[in-house]
Amino acid sequence: MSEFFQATVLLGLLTAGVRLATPFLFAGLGEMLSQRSGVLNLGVEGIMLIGAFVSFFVAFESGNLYLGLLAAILAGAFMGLLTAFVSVTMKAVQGISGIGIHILGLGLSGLFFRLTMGSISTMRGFPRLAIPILKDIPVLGRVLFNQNWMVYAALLLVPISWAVIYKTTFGLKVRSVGENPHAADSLGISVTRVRYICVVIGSIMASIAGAFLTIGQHEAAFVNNIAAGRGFIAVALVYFAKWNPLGVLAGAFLFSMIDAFQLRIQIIDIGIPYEIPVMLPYIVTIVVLALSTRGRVLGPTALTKPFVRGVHT
Amino acid sequence: MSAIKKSVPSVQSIELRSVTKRFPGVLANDSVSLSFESSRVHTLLGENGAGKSTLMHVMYGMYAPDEGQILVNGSPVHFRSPKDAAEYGIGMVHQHFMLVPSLSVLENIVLNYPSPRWPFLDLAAARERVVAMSNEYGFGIDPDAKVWQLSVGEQQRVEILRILFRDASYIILDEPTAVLTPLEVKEFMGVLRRLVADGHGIVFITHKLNEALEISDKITVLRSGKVVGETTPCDTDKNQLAGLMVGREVVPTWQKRGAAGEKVILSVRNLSARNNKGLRALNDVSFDLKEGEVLAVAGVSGNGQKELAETIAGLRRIDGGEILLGGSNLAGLDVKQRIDSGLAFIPEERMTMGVVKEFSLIENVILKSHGTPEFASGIFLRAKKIRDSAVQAIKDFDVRTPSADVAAATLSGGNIQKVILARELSSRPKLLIAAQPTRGVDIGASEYIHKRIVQIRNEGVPVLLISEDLDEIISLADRVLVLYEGQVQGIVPPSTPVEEIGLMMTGGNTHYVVDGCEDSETPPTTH
Amino acid sequence: MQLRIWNRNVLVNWGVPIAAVFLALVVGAFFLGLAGANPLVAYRSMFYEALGTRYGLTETVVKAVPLLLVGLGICIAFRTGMINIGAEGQMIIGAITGTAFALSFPGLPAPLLILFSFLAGFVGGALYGFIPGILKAHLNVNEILTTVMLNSVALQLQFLLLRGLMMDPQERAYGTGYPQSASIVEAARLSRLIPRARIHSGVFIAIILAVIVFVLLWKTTIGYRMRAVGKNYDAAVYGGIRVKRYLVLSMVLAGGLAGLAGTIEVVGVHYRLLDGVSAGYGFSGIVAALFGQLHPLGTIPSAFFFGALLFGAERLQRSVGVPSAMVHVIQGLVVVFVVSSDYLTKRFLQKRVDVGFKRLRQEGVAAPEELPLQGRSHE
Amino acid sequence: GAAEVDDGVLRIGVILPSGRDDMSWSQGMYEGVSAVVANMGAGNAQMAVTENVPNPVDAGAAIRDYANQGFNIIIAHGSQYQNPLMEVAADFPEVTFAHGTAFETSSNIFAYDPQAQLGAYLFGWLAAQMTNSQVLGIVGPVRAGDAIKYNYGFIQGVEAANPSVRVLESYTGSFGDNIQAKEMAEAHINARADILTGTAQQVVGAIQAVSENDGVYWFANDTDQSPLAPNSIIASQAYSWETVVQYMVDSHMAGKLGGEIISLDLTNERIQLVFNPVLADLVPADLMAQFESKKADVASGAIQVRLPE
Ligand SMILES: Nc1ncnc2c1ncn2[C@@H]1O[C@H](COP(=O)(O)OP(=O)(O)OP(=O)(O)O)[C@@H](O)[C@H]1O
Ligand SMILES: Nc1ncnc2c1ncn2[C@@H]1O[C@H](COP(=O)(O)OP(=O)(O)OP(=O)(O)O)[C@@H](O)[C@H]1O
Ligand SMILES: [Mg+2]
Ligand SMILES: [Mg+2]
Repeated sequence: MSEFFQATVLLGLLTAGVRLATPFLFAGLGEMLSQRSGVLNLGVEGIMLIGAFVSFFVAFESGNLYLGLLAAILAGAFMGLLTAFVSVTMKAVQGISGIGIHILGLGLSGLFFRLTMGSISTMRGFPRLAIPILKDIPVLGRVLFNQNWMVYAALLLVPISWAVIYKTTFGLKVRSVGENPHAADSLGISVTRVRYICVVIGSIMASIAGAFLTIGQHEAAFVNNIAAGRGFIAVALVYFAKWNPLGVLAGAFLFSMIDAFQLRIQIIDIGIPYEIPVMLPYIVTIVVLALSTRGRVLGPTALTKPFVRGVHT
Repeated sequence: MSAIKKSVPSVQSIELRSVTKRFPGVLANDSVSLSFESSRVHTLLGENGAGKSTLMHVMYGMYAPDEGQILVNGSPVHFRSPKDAAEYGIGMVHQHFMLVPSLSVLENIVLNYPSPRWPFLDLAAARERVVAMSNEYGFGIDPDAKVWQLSVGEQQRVEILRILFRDASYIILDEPTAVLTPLEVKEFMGVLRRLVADGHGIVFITHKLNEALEISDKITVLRSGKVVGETTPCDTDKNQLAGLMVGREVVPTWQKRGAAGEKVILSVRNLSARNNKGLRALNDVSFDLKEGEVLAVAGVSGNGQKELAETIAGLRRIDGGEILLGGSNLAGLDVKQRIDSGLAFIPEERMTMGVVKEFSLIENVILKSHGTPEFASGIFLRAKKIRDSAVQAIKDFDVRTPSADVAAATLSGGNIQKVILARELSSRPKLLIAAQPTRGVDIGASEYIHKRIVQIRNEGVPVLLISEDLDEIISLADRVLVLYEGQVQGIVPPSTPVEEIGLMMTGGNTHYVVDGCEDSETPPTTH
Repeated sequence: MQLRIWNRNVLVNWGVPIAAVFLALVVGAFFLGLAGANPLVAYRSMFYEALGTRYGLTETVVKAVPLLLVGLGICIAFRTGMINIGAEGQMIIGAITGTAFALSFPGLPAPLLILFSFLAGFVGGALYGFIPGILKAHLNVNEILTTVMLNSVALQLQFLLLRGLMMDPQERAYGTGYPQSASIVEAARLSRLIPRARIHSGVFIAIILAVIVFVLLWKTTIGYRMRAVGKNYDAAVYGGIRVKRYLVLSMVLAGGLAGLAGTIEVVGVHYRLLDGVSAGYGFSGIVAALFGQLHPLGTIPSAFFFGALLFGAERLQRSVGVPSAMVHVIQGLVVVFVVSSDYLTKRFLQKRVDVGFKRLRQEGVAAPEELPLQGRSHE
Repeated sequence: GAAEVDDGVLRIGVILPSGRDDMSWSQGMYEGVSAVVANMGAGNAQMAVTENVPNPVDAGAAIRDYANQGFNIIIAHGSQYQNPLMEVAADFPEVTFAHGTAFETSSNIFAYDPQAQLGAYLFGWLAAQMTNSQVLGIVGPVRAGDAIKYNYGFIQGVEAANPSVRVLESYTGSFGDNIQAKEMAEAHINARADILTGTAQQVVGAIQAVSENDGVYWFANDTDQSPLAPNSIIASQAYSWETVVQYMVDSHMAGKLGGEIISLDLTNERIQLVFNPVLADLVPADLMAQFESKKADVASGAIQVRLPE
C-alpha cells in the first residue's frame, strides 16, 4: 500500500486524471453552453464518435493533424446544425432526439470507417508539449504543463467559458434565452438563432472531444465506438456542475481522478473484486451530487422546452 | 454614459391600417384601424381574448400582421422583430412580465442593448444611467438586485426603466395595473402623467374602467378582434363601456344575504412561515373566520398574502403557530388530507398551478376528487360518472368551450378560472380560499366569479378572499384583514374609508384593530 | 361525424410518423448507395425478410417483446416526467434476479417457477429504478445523470456475478470461463410457439401488460396522478397528489418492466444469463415508446415496427453485403426523422381543436347585439 | 425451409462478435476462413460474414439465416452463441456448426478451444527473464473467458522463472474501450512495469501506450499484432484459425459433421508463437534457446500449465 503514495505514482495519478478529464471538459463545456440556452443535447456521444473518426481519417490521409482537427470542427458543426434543426426548429422531444443523434453518429462513424479505411491503422497524434518555465514548477509543472496542447486548450476553455457566459453580451443573451425565452424574444433576441449558435458550438466541442480520443493521443488510432460512453458521462457532468463552467471542471476532475485512482487501486491489488473499483467513479459521482444538492436546483428554466412565441410554459 | 445613449427618433404618431392577425382557427384581430399620438394616453378595453395584446404585439413587431399596415409618423414601416420596433422608439411592458428572474436588474435592462465595450458587457456605464433614471421617476430600484428578489411592483418598474433606457418615445403598457395595489396604482398613474408630460405616447390596456376613465385621452373598445367603439372619458361612463365590451349590459346579479354566523370555522393562531427566499413572510398571524363570512385579506403584493394562503392549503411549511379547521389542527396534515377535510383553494397562479394545461377540462375538474368513492372504485376511475359530473359542472359554471374534452390550455384566462371555480366549488367545501380570483379577468367573467363566491358565502361557507383589488374587497368582504410585512395590521369593517385601509397597507396605522366588530351590510357597489 | 374525426386523428397520428420513416429511408438510401448496395434491393430485402417470411416475422416478434416491455416502462416514466435513460441497467439487473431465482429453485412446478422468476425479475428492475426515483424525489438529483451512471454500474455488477457466484459450474470445470450462468431448467423456460423459431409465449405477456399499463395510466387513479405529476408538478402538489410517491412509483414500475424484459429474454430466448442480454433494448425501447406516442397501446405496433427494422437492417449485411454499421445509420435516421415529425403531428391535431373554437365563436359569441354609444362606432 | 443449393460449392458462414478488423479475436477467424476459401478457389468455396453481433439474439438470427440459405459450415465465433447454435443445429442435421471457446458438441457441432494459457505461460516465463524493473503488467478486459486463461498462464510462467518478479493485473471492465485500456497501460508503466500483455480488442489502446513509452514492450495474443507497434511487440501468440477451419472443412467433406472438441495447442501447432523480426535482437540467443526447450516441454506436457478454477 505504501508504494502507492510514492511521488511518481501520485504524479502519474494526477497526470492521468488531467488527461482523462480532457474529453469531458471539451464535451461538458459545450453541452453546458447548449443547455444554458435551453437545449438538452443528449447526442454528444454520437457527435464525439464522428469527430473521432473524421479527425483521424483526414489527418491520416493528409498527414496533417491540424487539417484533421479542422475537419472534426466542420463535422461537429454539421451535426450541430442537424441537432439544432431537430430540437429547435422541429421542437422534438430532446431526450429522444439526442438518442437518435447518438445512434446515427455511432452508425456513420462505423460505416465510414469501414468504407474508407477498412482496418485499424495508427499514426502519430499531437505530441506532448512541455511549456517552458511552467513545466519546471514542482509537481504541478509535470502534471499540468507536460501534456499535449489539446489538454491546455481544454483547461483554458474553462475560464473562457466562464467569461463568455458571465461577462459578454452574448453570454447574457444565452442566459436569458435559457431562462426566459419569451423575455429574450420580446427584446428582439432571436431565440432560435441563439440556440442554434449554442448547439452548434456545443457540438463542435463534442466533436473536438472526439478528436482528442484519436489525434489527441500521442499514438493515434480510431476503433469503432471509441467514445465508449464518455459522451453520456459528459452530459451527466453538466447536471453535476449545475451549469457552471467551474462545476464542469470540478465534475470532470472528480470523475477522472477517481477513474485514474481506481486503475491504480486495482494494480496494487487490495483483494476486492476489480469490478468494485471500476464502478467507483460512477457511484462517487452520484453520491457527491446527492450530498451536494439541497432543495430545488436552479437550472436553465427553459431547458428542454421548445420555444413558441406567445405560448407560455 | 452618453456614449451608450443612442439617438432614437421620436414617435409623433402611429397608425394601424386594417390590421388583421390570425392564429390557427382564431381571428385575433379583424381589420383593425387605429391611430395613436404622442403625449396622449390611449386606452384599450376589451374582454379576455378580444385581441388587445395581439394587436399590440403586432404594433411591437412580435407578430407580422397577416393583412394591413403600420405607419409611423406617416410613413409605412415593416417590423421583422421587436428590435425593429424599438429602433423606431416603440417600447412595451407585457402582460406577462418579460424579465429573467435569475439576472440582476442591470443585466435585464441592458439585455440585447448595444454595449460600448462589445463583445463584453459594460454594466458600469449602464448603472449610472439607470440609477439616474430611477431617481428621476422616484423608483428607488437597486440596480444590482436579482429580479427574483423584487416585488411585482418593483419588477414592473424595472420593465419601465428598461424601456426608458432604450429611449422609447412610445410606450405600450399591457394590463400594468392588474398586479398593483391601489396605492401603487396611484403612484403608477403619476408616472404615466410624467411620461406624457415628457412627450411620450402611451397605450394603456386595462380591465378596470375607472382607471380608464381617470387617465385616458382616448378609449378604444375591442370585441372579438374588432374595434367596436372609440370614445373619450368625457363622452362615456362605466356602464356604457362595460356594455360595449361584453355586448350586453353588466349589472351585478348577486346580493349578500344575511350576516355572517358566529361559529368559528377557521382559526389561525400565531402563524409564522417563510417565503421562497427563506425569509420570514408571515409573522405571528392570528384571526378567526366564521361561518358564512367573507374575510378579505388586503395588502400590497408580497406582504405575506401568498404565503398565508399556501400555509393554510398545506403547500408551505409552517414555522410556528397553528391552523384549526372546525376545531382540529391542520398542521400535521398534508395537502391531500386538508382537501379531504373540506378545504377549497383557488390559487393565485391560475395557469401554472390551478390547472394541468395539457389535461382536458374533465380531467382538470376531477384533479382533487378523482380518488373519492364517487369517482373511483378501488383504484379504478369511474369514467361515466366522472364525465357526467364534470360536464355538468362545466355547464353550471358557464365555461365557454366547444367540448369538455379540449385541453385547458386552449381556454382563455377567464374561462380557465371558471373551470377552477367549478372544481373547487362543486366539492361542497367547508372553507374556500380564493387568491386573486379575478386578476386579469374581464368584467363579465369577474362579475360571474363574484356571484359564485357570494353564493357560497350565503350558503354559510366561510371565504378567505385574498385580493389586491380594493373595489373587489370592499364589495365582497364582511371584514377586511390588512397584512403588512407578514403581520396583521388590523381587521376592519369594509366601510372603513379606502384611504385608511390604504394607509394600513403601507404599515402606517395600527390603531384600527377592531377584530370582532359588528358585521356591516354593505350594498354591492356597482362598477 | 364523431367517427370521422377519430379516423382523421388516427390518420394524422400514424400517417405523419410513417411519412417520416419513409423520408428517413430515402436518406438512408443515399448511404446504402455509398456502401455499394442498390437501395431498392436492400429495402425490399429488408422488409421482405423481416415481414414477408415466416422466420423473419418470428424473429421480428422476438425483438419486439423486450422493446415493448421496455417501452411500456418508458411510457410510465416519461408520462410522469422522469427521463429514464436507465432501462439498460434495469434490464440487466432484472435478468440477474430473474435468472438467480430460476437457478435457485429448479424444483418448483413450472407455472410457479416461471411466475416467481418474473416476479424476481420485476422486483430486481424495480429496485434498480427505485434508486434514481428516490434520489430525484427526495434529494432532487437529476435522473438523467443517475440513470446514465447506473447503467455502467449494472454492467459491472453483472460481470462480477457472472464470473463469481453465478458462473456456470461447467464453464469453471472445463476452464473456458466464459461469463455466463448455468442453463435454467426446462420448467423455467417459456414455451416456443412454433418449431424452428424462437418466437415464445412472452409476446402474449408483453401484449397483456401493454393493455394493463394502458388501463393503469388512463383508467386508474394511480395513472391519473402520475400523468398529472408529469404534466404539471406544481398543479399536482396543489391537487393533493403525493408527488414524491408517484415519482418514485413511476421509476419503480419502469424499472420493473425493464427488469421483466431482462428476465423474459433469459427464460424465453437465452435460457441463461450472459453478457449482452440487454442488447441495446434499453435505448431502442425509448424510441419505440416515443414512436408509439408514449401510449402503451401505440407502443405495441411501434415495438413490432422497430423489431422489424432492427432485424431487417441487421440482415442487410448478409443480404446485400453492407457493413454492419448500416443498422445504426438507418435506425438513427428513423429516430431523428420520427421525433422531428412529432411536432407536425401536434400541429395538425391542434388545428382540429381550433376549428372547434371557431365554430363556437361563429355560433354564439361572435353575434353581439349593438348597444347605443356616444362617440364613434365602427360597427 | 432449407434452400438446398447443390452446386458443389462449399459455403461457410461466419458470425463474429466484433469487427473483422478488430486486430484480435474476430480478425483472426476472419483471416483464417478467408485463407481456406482462397486456397480452395472461388469455384469451390465461398464465405459470408456477419460481424459486430455481440448479442446472441442477432447472432441466432444470423445462424439460422445461413442454415436456411443452405450454408454448409456455420461458425459462430464466440462462447455466447452456444444456445442459439445448439437450437439451430438440431433443426439442420446436415449442416456443420462450430463455436468456441466452447465445450458443448453434438453430432453436427464442433467446439473449439484455444489453450491460451500455454503460450501465455511461455511469454510469462520469457518476460520474467527480460524485465529490467522486475515488474510486469496485465491489461485485462473482463476477468473471464480467454482473458483469465491467458492471464493465469502468464502468471504461472513468471512464477516459474522468477517468483520475485511482480505481476500487476487489472481490468478495464469492458472488451472494447481502447482509451481506458490505454490509461490502464499507462498506470502499469507508471508503476514501473516494463513489459505488458493483455487480451481482447481493447488492447489496441494498451499497445498504443506501450509504443509511446521507450523501453516498454508488449506480448500479444489472438493474432500477430506486431504491425500495430513494430517497435514494441516482442511476440504474439497467434491462433491458427486457418488450420482449424481447414480441419472442419475436411471433416465435413468426409462426412463427419461434428462431435469433436478441437483443441488449439502447441502440439497441433494451431497455436503459434510469432516473434517480431524487428525486435529479434532484444532476445539474446541463449535465452531464445532456453525458450524453445521450455516450449517443447509445455507442448509435450512435461510442464503442466494449470487452468484457473
Ligand atoms: N400565440 C397564439 N397562438 C394562438 N392563438 C393565440 C395566440 N395568442 C393569442 N391567441 C388567441 O388570440 C385571441 C386574442 O388573444 P389576446 O391575447 O390578444 O387577447 P387579449 O385581449 O389580450 O385578452 P386578455 O384580456 O385575456 O389579455 C385569443 O383567442 C387567443 O386565444
Ligand atoms: N392525491 C389524491 N387525490 C385524490 N384521491 C386520492 C389521492 N390519494 C389518495 N386518494 C384516494 O383517497 C382514498 C383514501 O386514500 P388514502 O388516505 O389511503 O391515501 P393514500 O394511501 O395516500 O392513497 P394511495 O395509496 O392511493 O396513493 C382512496 O380512495 C385513494 O385512492
Ligand atoms: Mg392580453
Ligand atoms: Mg391508500
